[in-house]
Amino acid sequence: MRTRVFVTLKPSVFDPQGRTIVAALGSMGYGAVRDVRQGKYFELEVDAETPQAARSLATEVADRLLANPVIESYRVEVDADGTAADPGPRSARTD
Amino acid sequence: MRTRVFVTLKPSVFDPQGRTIVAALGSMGYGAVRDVRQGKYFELEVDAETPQAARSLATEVADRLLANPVIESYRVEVDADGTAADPGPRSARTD
Amino acid sequence: MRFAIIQFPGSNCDHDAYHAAKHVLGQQAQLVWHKESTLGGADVVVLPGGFSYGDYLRTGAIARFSPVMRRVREFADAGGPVIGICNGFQVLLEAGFLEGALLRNRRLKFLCRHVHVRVEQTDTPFSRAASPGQVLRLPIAHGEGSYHAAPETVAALEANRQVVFRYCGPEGAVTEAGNPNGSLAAIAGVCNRRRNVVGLMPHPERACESALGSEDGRVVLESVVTATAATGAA
Amino acid sequence: MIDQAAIDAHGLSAEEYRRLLEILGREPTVTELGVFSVMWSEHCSYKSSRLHLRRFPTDGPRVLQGPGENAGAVDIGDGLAAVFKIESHNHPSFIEPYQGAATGVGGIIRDIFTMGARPIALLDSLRFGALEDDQGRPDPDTVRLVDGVVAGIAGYGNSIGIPTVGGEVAFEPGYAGNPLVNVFCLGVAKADRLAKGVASGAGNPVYYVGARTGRDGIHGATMASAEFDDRSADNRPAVQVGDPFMEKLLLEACLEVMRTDALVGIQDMGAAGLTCSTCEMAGRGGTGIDIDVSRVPQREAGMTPYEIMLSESQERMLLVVRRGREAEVEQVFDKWDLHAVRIGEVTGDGLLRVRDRGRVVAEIPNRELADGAPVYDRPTRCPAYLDEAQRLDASALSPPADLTRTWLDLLAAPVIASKRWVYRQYDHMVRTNTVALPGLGAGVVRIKGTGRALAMSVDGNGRHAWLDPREGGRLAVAEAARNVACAGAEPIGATNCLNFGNPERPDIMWQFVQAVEGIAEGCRALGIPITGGNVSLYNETDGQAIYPTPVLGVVGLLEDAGQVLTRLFPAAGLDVVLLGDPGGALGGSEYLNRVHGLVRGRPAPVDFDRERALQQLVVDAARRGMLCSAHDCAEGGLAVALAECCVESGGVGARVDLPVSAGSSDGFDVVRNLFGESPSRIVASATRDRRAELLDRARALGVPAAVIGGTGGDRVTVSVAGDVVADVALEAAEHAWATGLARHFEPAAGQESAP
Ligand SMILES: Nc1ncnc2c1ncn2[C@@H]1O[C@H](COP(=O)(O)OP(=O)(O)O)[C@@H](O)[C@H]1O
Ligand SMILES: [Mg+2]
Repeated sequence: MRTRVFVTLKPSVFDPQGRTIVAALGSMGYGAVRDVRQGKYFELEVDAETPQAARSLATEVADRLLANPVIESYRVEVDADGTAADPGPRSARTD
Repeated sequence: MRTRVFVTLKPSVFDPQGRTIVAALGSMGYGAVRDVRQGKYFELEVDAETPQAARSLATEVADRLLANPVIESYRVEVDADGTAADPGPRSARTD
Repeated sequence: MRFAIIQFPGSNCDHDAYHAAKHVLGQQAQLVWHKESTLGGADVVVLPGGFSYGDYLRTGAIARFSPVMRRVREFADAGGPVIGICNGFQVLLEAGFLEGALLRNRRLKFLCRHVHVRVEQTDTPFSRAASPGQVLRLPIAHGEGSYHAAPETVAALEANRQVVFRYCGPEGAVTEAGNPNGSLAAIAGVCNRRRNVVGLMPHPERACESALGSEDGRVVLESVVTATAATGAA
Repeated sequence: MIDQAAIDAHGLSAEEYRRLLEILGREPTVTELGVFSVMWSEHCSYKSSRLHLRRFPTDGPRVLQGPGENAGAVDIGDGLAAVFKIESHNHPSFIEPYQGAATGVGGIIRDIFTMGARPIALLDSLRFGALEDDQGRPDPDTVRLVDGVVAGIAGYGNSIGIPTVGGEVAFEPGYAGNPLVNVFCLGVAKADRLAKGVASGAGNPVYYVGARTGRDGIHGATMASAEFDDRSADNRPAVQVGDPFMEKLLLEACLEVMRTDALVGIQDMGAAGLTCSTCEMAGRGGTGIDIDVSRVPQREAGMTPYEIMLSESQERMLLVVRRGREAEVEQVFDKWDLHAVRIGEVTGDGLLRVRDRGRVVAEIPNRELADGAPVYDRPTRCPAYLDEAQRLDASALSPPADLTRTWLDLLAAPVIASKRWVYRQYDHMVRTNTVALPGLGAGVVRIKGTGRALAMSVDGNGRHAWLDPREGGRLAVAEAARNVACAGAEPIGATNCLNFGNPERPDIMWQFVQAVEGIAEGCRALGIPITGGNVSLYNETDGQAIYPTPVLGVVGLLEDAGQVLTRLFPAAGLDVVLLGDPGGALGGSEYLNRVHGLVRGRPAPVDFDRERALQQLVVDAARRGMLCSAHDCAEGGLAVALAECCVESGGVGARVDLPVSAGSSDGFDVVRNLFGESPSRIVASATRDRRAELLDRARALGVPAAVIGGTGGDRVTVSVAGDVVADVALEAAEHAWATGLARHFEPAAGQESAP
């Protein structure tokens, strides 16, 4: 089953990459892009009976390995089930 | 307006990070994770009148800067406009 | 005394640490493969620099799950001296031996050069032989060495005197110019509360011989020799 | 089923296809057609160059392995061998700068450890289009390419833990659509344990180890030999992603396997992947090889035998193991979490037999496939541009009014300015052997366990080679050897990378032949054997060829690592000594290019008797502790070389006085003194008490030598016959030189402190 994990730097953490991108875009004439935050995106192919099982597996994996809680937060999505339960930007791809 | 850009390696392109993560998960007892592909995830805050405008701006930016068209594809999502119209990953610049 | 140098897949400063411990300091040293289940009676454990698991995902993120890390944990819990250099520091942070995290360098580029660091604390096994405020000229070589921690964590580290090394200028003044990677509070190295586990981004093992341009790193490794000689190994 | 279209698509000429039919005695299968096309591509077969490369001197008392193996090797004493080679990754780096450069590094490293050597140093020789327009504004495309290529080299070399200790970077409009990325790697092996890429002993198992095979770079080998045009966009799927972590495991595991004697032969799968490694190993062994591609670990579903044989996926090795020793070898690879897979065996029938689940899909006589490739003696014609380009009438120009400004401007020229921004991205200290940091001259690494060190330098000058290809070849040899000698090391071996345009064009072929001749002359004259190299042809975009660019990599031996010299004046109060003639030529100089926007004239020729004597003198004087520093005069001439001896020195200036050079009527005498370029010149420093001794030795060797001034103060001052002609504060010189390149990449570069 296909699950997706989004890992983003916590808002309190300075994101030099995002900063650099905004600056670059500014000089390219894209001043309308006010802010950019860069994160990581994982597509996991997991063996699981149910979307719920897939979600909890992906969540465990994200928690233990994919994200570093000191600086990052994560969000898990599963193709088959409803929208991502947790708050934060909703992804239109899930329905 | 909040837009999101997902950048992933084209399916044919080798993803050493993903491979290494799968192997690590295997030895951690998560053999149920069959495959992992790692990509980039950007949250863009853009000034735009309409979701459509935001989308086309983000798309242009993804195409010109965020994605490397030679090896990566990208997908753009906009919060406000409900479903992401475009079907799955699209190859940068080449369509 | 006996140094155990942990070899993770992708470690590439393991032999440098071995050379410094064995041939420069004249101590016993052995390389310990990450799948080992014993540290072979080591008095000191070194987590060397390099790119364990290619630095994929996050530096040190995968290495922390290596079997040998359980033994390192026991060793540290028993008060044994453990030092993590560069990638080794990153592993210690990921594994929770030390507090904080390391982010991409401020300029987003890998940076290899000599820098100056000030010894802030001399009551750790890896700074004991130094004098307080002593300035060391050491090489750095990393892309992700920008130290970060929550403000309260940094405050606690300062309060508990856990910041062991700080980037500075040639005269020891802490300045923007002296901070090569944008580390918070110019932090180059920290220790745990018990003070027996130390991690730092600069490479003391690369600065143990005049032929290599600096001998300032010797004091870091010599500290542990004297320290452990004095207290008797953990 | 093999129609003309298929033959054309595989880049085989009618003549070549006829030969193929002869060899097979039948029509080829598609797989066979693919196999022939990659093996007979320029890239693998050297069909246009082979004839001429025979001119190189390839033997000498120290040579342990000449051209023909994965890399060359020379004896460095103590039973050790230095194994080194240079390789190009030009086209891939243009298509995808980061991955192209990264996989280039990965490829040359595999060549070195394939020989049983532990890689200990890398050098990179880089050429890009103009970095600045005439207003000094950066060119965004060049900036992007440089940024990606440098990051790619760093990304791979740093991760695998091999220090990049030197290199060169040049910028010329001609490289805009076709940058040159040449990477040199050096390793050390036990002289009597060199591994070979040979498959011998019928019945011995053939193992595949490393990354799984994907559809990477299929036709990559042919692509790398096919002239660029707008269709090159279609080559994009040919981009391969490097995995330095996998290669680090391979490196350690292979070296561990080689410590046993269970290994018969080993070769990496580079261009033409499995095809090239199988037929070359069997070719060398005079044997056959029989493999089943269905056993090859695959990354993607449904790969055909054709794809598996032609794939150029990175980080893969082919091994032949002694029968009965399989378990031992498999164990070592398991330890490193690599799984060696047995894909076939060595046979006695001289055939490359490829099966798919048992069914034979290709069966080719190996020898003919490996060595039977056509050898072309392509027609040559002296290029039309040459006469005009070589003509230089200085009297038509006016010399600059303010020579100090010109001096600073040259110090800030990207080709001359500090490459700190580049080499600080490279881990140049890992392995704790680097006894001369990059930026100070040749790269120098000590050999632990011996008192010795190896110095190495890669050099070339496309401008010189364009104006005079033969002299360009000679000059490249002389400069690389001189750079090594300036470190105090005796040059003992060379490798070369020949970057040229389309050899089917007689004028390009002429450049190639001339340059090869020049290199051969130079190496013969200096007694430096060529132990290997790499040829990269078809370097052109839309019919626009690059400058002909021969790049030389020279390795030198220092008996005492403690005696290494750098360019820097170490203290005040020293003599500044010029070894060689004070006058230089304007032809092909950076001055002419930067100040007058001209690439014209003839570069000053090398007198190899003089050059040999000069290098002998420095090496010998260094050994006797007579010198405190030594620096070769290259781009920018004597004045720039002098300033380079002061910058980063921690504040040691210098004041020199030059003799008037023979008056020519064009008013450029002083300019020639300061910025003229010519070979066989070194700026050195020495203590006063060794002065007489040094000058005596110079006289004895017939090398002109003069004390032209002294070190000290915080200015650099040049006078001619007593009149000050250029004078600059050390800080100003340092700033111009330190920021000239970096300012285009990081705004704050100016504030960067010296190492
Ligand atoms: N791409 C590079 N990588 C590493 N070091 C480099 C690179 N380019 C130049 N350098 C270093 O900068 C110094 C100056 O280079 P160069 O101008 O080519 O010297 P030279 O004129 O003596 O050949 C040398 O020490 C060289 O090793
Ligand atoms: Mg040069």
